[in-house]
Amino acid sequence: MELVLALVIGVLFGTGTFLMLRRNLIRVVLGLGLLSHGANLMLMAGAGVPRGRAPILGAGAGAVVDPLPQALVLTAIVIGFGVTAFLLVLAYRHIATFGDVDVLGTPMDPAPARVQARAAADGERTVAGRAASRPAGAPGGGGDFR
Amino acid sequence: MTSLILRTVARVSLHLTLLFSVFLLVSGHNAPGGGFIAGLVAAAALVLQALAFGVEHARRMVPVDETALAALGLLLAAGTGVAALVLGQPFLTSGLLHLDLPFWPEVKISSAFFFDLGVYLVVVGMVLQVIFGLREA
Amino acid sequence: MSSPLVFLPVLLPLLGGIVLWLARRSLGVGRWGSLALAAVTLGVEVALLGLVRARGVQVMFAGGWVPPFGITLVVDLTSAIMLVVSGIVGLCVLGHAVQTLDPDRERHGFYALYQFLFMGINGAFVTGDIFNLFVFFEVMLIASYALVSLGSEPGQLRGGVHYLVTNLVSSTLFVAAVGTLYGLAGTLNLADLAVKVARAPDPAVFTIPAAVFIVVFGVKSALFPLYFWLPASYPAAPLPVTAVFAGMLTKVGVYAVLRVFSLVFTHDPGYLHAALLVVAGFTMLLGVLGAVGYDNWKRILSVHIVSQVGYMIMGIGFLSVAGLAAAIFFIVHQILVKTALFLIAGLAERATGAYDLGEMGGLAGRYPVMASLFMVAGLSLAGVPPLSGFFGKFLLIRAGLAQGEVAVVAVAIVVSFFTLYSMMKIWRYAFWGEEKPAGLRPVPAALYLPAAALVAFSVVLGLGGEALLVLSQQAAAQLLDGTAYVMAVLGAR
Amino acid sequence: MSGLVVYALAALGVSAGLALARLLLGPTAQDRVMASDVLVTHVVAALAMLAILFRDAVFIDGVLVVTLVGFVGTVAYAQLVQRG
Repeated sequence: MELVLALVIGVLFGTGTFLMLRRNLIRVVLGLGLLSHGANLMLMAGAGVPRGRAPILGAGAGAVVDPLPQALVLTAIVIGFGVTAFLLVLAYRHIATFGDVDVLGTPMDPAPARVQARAAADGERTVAGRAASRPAGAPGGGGDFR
Repeated sequence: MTSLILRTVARVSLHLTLLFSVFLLVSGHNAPGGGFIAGLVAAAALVLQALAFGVEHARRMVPVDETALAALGLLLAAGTGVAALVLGQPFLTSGLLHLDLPFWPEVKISSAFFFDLGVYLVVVGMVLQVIFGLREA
Repeated sequence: MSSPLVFLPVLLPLLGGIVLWLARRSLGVGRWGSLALAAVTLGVEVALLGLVRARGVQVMFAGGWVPPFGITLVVDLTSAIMLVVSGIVGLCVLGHAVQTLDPDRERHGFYALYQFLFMGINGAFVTGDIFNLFVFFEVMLIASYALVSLGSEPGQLRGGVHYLVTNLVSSTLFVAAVGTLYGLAGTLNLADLAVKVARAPDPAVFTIPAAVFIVVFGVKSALFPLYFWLPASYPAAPLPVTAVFAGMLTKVGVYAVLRVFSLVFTHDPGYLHAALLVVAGFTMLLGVLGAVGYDNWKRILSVHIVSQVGYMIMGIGFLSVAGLAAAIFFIVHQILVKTALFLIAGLAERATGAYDLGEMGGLAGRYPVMASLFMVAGLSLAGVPPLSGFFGKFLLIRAGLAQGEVAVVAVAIVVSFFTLYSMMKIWRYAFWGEEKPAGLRPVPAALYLPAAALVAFSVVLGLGGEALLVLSQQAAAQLLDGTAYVMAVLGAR
Repeated sequence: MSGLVVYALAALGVSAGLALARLLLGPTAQDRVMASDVLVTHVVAALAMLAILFRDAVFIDGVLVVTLVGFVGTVAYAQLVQRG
């Protein structure tokens, strides 16, 4: 069981890191989500694989699992949820302002056209299915997220 | 662009979902549930309305501004802690209130309930603000 | 010693922030209300410092739960000093903000977010367990994300995204490290951890989470090689926001290093603290070299933050009373002076309309007060006697030499000269030479007040540094010994 | 009784794997939305099975929450696909 957990954590961190290295902001957000799932799972696993009853009052006798990691994970999830929501709003504003989802543009300085074109293509692939239902050559992948 | 099926389901499920969210809120004291998940369920009910009938319709269902809702919730949750401080206990000490209402003898209300209620309002307010904001503009 | 006062530095900004948020449409309430709130918070923090000095470490157990269960808040001397400094910075920057911010930002909840930011900062200073450190970090960071992107100008958005993503990754690692730590020790209460780590049969395993914590706090406090997000995001925000970030945010990360690596993870100084020293050396050097290339006032100062953080980490890396005391002294000096320098940049911007050094010049003639304020603050930053920066650096270097850490001390001395060079660069371009641009605007006298107050503090710290030195030595002794802290928290059992 | 539940859970696992394959392979967005909806249904079914296995009614609360929230998610995805 520990091995399975370790593998799952590893896969989550690996995929999350891979996604985070993309230029597409939406992918970065998804990658962050995976990373935080991995970290939460690690908090659970760090406290030992649960063996016992759920820590609920009045649900019978027997050994209960340590409820503290669960409370901590719950807190971490809530915080991650709030931050992800904020990040999505920021990504949305980003798209509304720059018309792309490229995170590489340096501050005060719009990204060069080549980078923007690549980010647009990246965005198109993210919603591959939707692109198929649209007329071919529709402009701007970033606009898809409006 | 919304189908008749969706609108009908949304109309039927609204009250059911809201009721379930209240159930989760009050059962959260010593069973699974609580302010956060109840708030999410309530927000999901309202988001479904927004999906089926548009954001404006859903926004009219919430009588106050969403951010004010969240702020009031935060105030309530913090106020629960401060109440303990005022009563000379450490911050966030929970208390139990015994009430004898007509037709409902021996009601026990824990101060944790008000904390949960605050969390509920915060979650509903924040989720609605984010989702309405994203869908509207 | 249990005291309800312990929680007020967190509670006041929280409650006040909510009220300010509800009343955010009213500019009058926002400005005066937040100023009054900041003043009251500062008063409470000063009272707390007095209480800690008189009666020892103060604790509060939320909900009456005795540690290691429940949430514990602890204020020892170090926390109290940091709280007072955060109160001073909060009030002074706010004094600048109410006079310069555009009403649009004010109406979008700037004052409420500002209070939430300080709730997180103060919470990080008073928390007694490592998970709540994470929670308060997040409160602080969420408020700061909102402050960075408030107004949504293009540059702000790009910077905001960098800032947000980098810090989120470090928060994720924080959770992972906390998980490992909980698995190893079975507790997250700092006092309890200190006992458990010290008594562990095989303390070497704790080096793993400790190393991850170096990375986590390294991102938060912009250490080498994890500082890249800082120059991208800080200068993009409006000036009062940059000033308070520069003053406080990275220092909260430094405080976390200070707390965790002097109270809990003292089992393996040959590895962990040596690593801190190496990181500190590179941080000092690369930070100051990065600043050489810029000619924008805000950017130079922002990159300098990195370099100065290196000094503080160096003091912590020595892991001696002298080193820690010097680090605490230096943190206090740095917060005040760095914030003051940013506020002076704001004054110059009010006069010239720019932050680019190429677009201004000859300010010394027209604005003698501004020039002298900058002179004092800049020299203090560079470490020229008899100002506070000199004593901070002197103490650090002396502590380092006492332990024979010659290499890192040499780096610190070299970096000092580069810092002086940067300050002289600003001085030469902005204050000397021909007066430009043509239409210099008057700077209202009231705008000088916050910056002048901070500079005055720096001068007082330099001339009468004895009091703070004694205080920080007591604080450092308390940190390194840990008995008072542990007794105050766990003694109630 | 519990043996039956275990078999049912195993069947759910296989079928969830197939739905996951559909989610990954696509090829159209409609397929992916359907697959994610099917996965939500699997979670619901698995929770119900666990409720039987552990003889614990608290899992039923989970069933209700996942049903209600998962439905909203599917509708939102569907609308996103439809709007194009």
